Amino acid sequence: MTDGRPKRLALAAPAGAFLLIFLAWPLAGIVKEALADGGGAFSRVFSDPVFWRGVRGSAILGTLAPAVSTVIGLGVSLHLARLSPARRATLLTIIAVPLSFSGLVVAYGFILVFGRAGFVTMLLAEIGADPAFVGGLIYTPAGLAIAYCYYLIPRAVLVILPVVVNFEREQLAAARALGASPLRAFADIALPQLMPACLVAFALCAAVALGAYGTALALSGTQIAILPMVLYSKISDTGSDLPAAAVMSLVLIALASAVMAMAELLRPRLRKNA
Amino acid sequence: MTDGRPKRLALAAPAGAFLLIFLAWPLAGIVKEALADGGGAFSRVFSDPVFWRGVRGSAILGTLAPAVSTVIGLGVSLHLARLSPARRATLLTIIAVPLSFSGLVVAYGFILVFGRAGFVTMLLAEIGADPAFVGGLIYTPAGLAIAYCYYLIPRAVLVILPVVVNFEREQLAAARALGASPLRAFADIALPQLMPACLVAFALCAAVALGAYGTALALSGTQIAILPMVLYSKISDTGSDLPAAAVMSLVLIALASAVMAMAELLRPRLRKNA
Amino acid sequence: MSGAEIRLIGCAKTYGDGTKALAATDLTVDPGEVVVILGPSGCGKTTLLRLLSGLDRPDEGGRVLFNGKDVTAAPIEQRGVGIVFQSYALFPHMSVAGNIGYGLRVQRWRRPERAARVQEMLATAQLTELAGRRVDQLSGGQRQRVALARALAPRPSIILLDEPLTALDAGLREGLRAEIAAMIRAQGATAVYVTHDQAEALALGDRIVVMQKGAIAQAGTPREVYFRPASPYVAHFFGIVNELCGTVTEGVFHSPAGDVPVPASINGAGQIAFRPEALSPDENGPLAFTVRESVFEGTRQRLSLADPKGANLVAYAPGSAAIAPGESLRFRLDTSALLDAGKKPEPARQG
Amino acid sequence: MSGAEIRLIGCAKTYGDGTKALAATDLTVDPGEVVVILGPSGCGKTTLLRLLSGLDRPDEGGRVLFNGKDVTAAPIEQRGVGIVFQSYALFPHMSVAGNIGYGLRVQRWRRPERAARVQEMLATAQLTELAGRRVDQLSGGQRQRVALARALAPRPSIILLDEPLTALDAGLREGLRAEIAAMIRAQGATAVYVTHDQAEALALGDRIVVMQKGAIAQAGTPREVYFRPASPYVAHFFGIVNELCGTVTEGVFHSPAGDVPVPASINGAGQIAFRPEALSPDENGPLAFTVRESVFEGTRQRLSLADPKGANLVAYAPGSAAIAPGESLRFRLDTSALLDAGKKPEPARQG
Repeated sequence: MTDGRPKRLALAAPAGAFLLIFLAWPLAGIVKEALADGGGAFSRVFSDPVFWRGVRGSAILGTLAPAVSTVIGLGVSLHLARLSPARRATLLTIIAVPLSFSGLVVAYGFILVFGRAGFVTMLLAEIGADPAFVGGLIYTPAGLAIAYCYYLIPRAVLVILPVVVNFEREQLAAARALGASPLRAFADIALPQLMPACLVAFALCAAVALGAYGTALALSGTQIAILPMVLYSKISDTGSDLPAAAVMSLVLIALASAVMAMAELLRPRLRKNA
Repeated sequence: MTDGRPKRLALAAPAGAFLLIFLAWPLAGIVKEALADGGGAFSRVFSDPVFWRGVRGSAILGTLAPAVSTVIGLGVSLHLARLSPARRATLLTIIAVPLSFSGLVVAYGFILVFGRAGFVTMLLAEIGADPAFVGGLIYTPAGLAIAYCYYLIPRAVLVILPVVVNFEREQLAAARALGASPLRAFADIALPQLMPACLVAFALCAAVALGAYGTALALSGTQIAILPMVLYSKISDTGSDLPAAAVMSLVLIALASAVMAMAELLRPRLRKNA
Repeated sequence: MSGAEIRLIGCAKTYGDGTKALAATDLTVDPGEVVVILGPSGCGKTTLLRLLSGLDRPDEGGRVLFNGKDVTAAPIEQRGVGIVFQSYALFPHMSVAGNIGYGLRVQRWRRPERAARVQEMLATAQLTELAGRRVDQLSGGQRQRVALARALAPRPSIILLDEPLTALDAGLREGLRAEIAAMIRAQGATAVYVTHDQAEALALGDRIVVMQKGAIAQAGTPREVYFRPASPYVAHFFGIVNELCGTVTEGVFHSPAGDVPVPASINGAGQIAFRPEALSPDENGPLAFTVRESVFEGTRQRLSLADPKGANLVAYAPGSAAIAPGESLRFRLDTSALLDAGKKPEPARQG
Repeated sequence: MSGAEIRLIGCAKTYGDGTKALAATDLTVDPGEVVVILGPSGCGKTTLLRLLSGLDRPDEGGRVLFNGKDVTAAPIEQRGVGIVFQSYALFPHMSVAGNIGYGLRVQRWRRPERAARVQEMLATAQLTELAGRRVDQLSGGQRQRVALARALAPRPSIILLDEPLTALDAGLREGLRAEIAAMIRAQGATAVYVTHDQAEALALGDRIVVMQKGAIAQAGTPREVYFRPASPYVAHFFGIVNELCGTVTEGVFHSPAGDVPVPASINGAGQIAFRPEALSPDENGPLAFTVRESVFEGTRQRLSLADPKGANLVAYAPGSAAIAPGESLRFRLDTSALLDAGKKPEPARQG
């Protein structure tokens, strides 16, 4: 159709304004604040042992949570792909439900079930597990990682499932006709084609796990040593070190951008193989 | 392929365990807690004016934020759909970036730019706007709604764009050949087919807006009157009323489930028309 | 309403990226005529249709006239043309009747006339029983009938069809082709029908416009373009062309396969060209070829032949008796059906 | 390796939801034979192929034998069959050569033999220059050649082809069909080729097995099933059938269109059936029909005819001279080509 340039610009304008107001300005604000005292904030942050404890906690969280979520997400996707489209849609809906609940409600539910006085903790205590240890698990980065799976597994499934569904199952039959066992056919033929989707899912989950703080905050206040918590205490403390907070914000942005860049680099391969 | 039942179950098991551990148990824990004092918690919550202020704030937030996000998301999608697939992918990536940043960083950036001493606030002050009023905006439910658009517009675009891209543009040419003006063709032919996607986007954004609390918390502590904040103060206060918190959790779950149910009811029509 | 005359005068089209899709083209379509624009993809046939419909504008200097009226600058909704797309382009949120009636509603027909016309079109397109159906419940053939009924409902004087059968199964195409032709002719509209399928063009067109690389290669009746192609390109487009090298002296063509008397008109030619059906097996025929392969097609068998010099030809024989590869067979040649495409192409007849 | 004999004995297939896809079926395919399984979708032809490949198991009691060895319970990877799918099923993360060599790698061929065999298959399939390409850079025809080369590389004694040409453009199919046939026959493998396209079946098969609703309707050579169909179903499947009502007395068929002498074998019949090509225009022919429509097809024109009682027939005439609707034409009938499908169906010849 013959479309005027004005019409195109009218549609592009909101996108541009959106990018400016919501992305460029706040980012610029953070960068300005981080440099406010001439770079001194950087050395303060990088010499702060609390910061490095946060980095360590975030590294555990940002590796363990996406790894577990991606592996379970792949298994769930392989299962869903075998079902009829109608049953698959139903199960997908059920899996998507967790995403719609407030993180606060979820954290609260977790405390009630897995916390120090939680139902599961008491149950395990009866078979000899120390409730102080079990109940304390959800307040460690590793325990938090498991809690995060609540949100991350559905995300992983949403990324991996379309690729599994579009995978041409006849390729497995073709490989077997050529003499490959079912396992070998899966390893030689299916896995290499599903790998990019799994890596994208891992990166997306890692970005979410690195940035999320609501659930952690609700579970443990600011006790838990992960980067967003360190940042939160920097912002919310009275008389806080705002340039240092800005520096930590930049570190978090850099981490998220790095894993997202990895995901975006892999996406084209994902599309090609899907 | 001839697949054994054991293999199917092996794949289904993680999904079942996942649903049980992460969804059923915490939910059951919340329900049990809400009913712990024989229903008294319900009457306490429903007669609490703080609760109703939270409901009012959440209603504003949960309507305004998804409405703005859906309208802008539709405009952005219409624009993106006209571009070549390569340029569309690039712009989509840029739009998806906000989703990967920690909400805490974003909130911090917003405070730096739109807060009481923010860059934009100062800018507007020079042309006569009261900085106390402008800077206070992001601490009201309506102001918070705009801040939420940061996360919600990309989500709306991700839902609406595929439908716009798949919309058969020749239908517009066909309508015009039959005598319809470009505007009439859009209103008669395109809009009814894009509507289900817009409603799904609205519902998804509403569910997120109702449940989100991290950004609100970082922006304003617990001052802002929305339901998750009321719940948060109930949980984090010492000597808090845990059954009342459980009741509020149930209210939040019910709200999120209601809008998600709406979205799921519309999804089949979305698929059909896509 | 009867058909309008269409004239394209000096219409060229260069796209924004510099692609020259259509060279300056003149074309006249008489009122009520069914003209088929035929060519491979990228030949400019769809561009030509888009210029007629108003979906595209010609480069400066080109003019489009409907019944003498200049519509070059008129937007599509003011041209009063019916358009049928390869993809159907039906409105999925409307019923079959809703689709057919949409144009009438837009053009503000009054309710009783509208209802009557919709009923009439439903009947013509044999869709009466499907009137209330959603269009996604229809088969491909039914969808295209709805699209045609929708385009014809407001009685346009011109109807443009862009490969309407290409998306359909081969088995369906033939029947629907006949139906489309009948509906268009009953309506009396001038029709421009774009396709890449020469069988469709031969069966359907009053006139065929063969296009090649953005220009008209030949325009003529189906029998003209088939039996008197203006160029080898046109000849090959409509089917297999056999070429036999030799010399013509005194009305006789001498070749390694044998000698054949030919019309004096082709005296001096170094080769003759003809279609497979000009060659028929005949024990006493003057030409002898070796069978390289025979493919049983049911109604006939297709023979791949070689002359003593190894040139390849194709001929058909009745299917009943199998002819084995390696056999030597004699043929007679219908010299009245010689193509003279190879040697002296007529200038392309445009308009 | 030369071809293996295939025997299916009492193989039925009922799917989990109770669908009876195949009735108990016996079929023998000789070593090196190319058998085409032909039928519309849902006739059980794909089920039959899946039983052969091991993708499905027959219901209890059915047996599948390869060279006399019972493979009913053997999984697909132990049957040593090559399979070619309609969707190609190429491995997109491997090159052309990688695809072709995969089976050899799995079957632990040594590196030098493997490389030599891959080169040989690349040459046979005319893919040598594309050896390093990714398969998504290939055209449909090239992809199917890769799939065939991949299936044939490990020298299977049986090759199964499931509608290998259906996903391709009509123009490509004919050439590729000939190539596939040549490669299979060069290999000497026993081939079972499933298709719904009767032209493919007629051109390709040593024998054609026509299926109908989960059972074999007829098995025979292409000419047997075409000229001596065992049932009206088979007759109609291979093309148009003209039916003319009348009475046969003393070797003459009397009909409203005229009287024709017929073989004594059909004495007493109430109608005769024949294919369009049995009827040819002839001024002195005994049968007269009115032309209802003529469609110019280039090589010929297709006539829709009506006899005085209004029955519809189809015949072909040369394309050169246009025959107008409404004309009355006389025809002669080749009575040696009468079909006797309508009256006394032979029992389906199975195996």
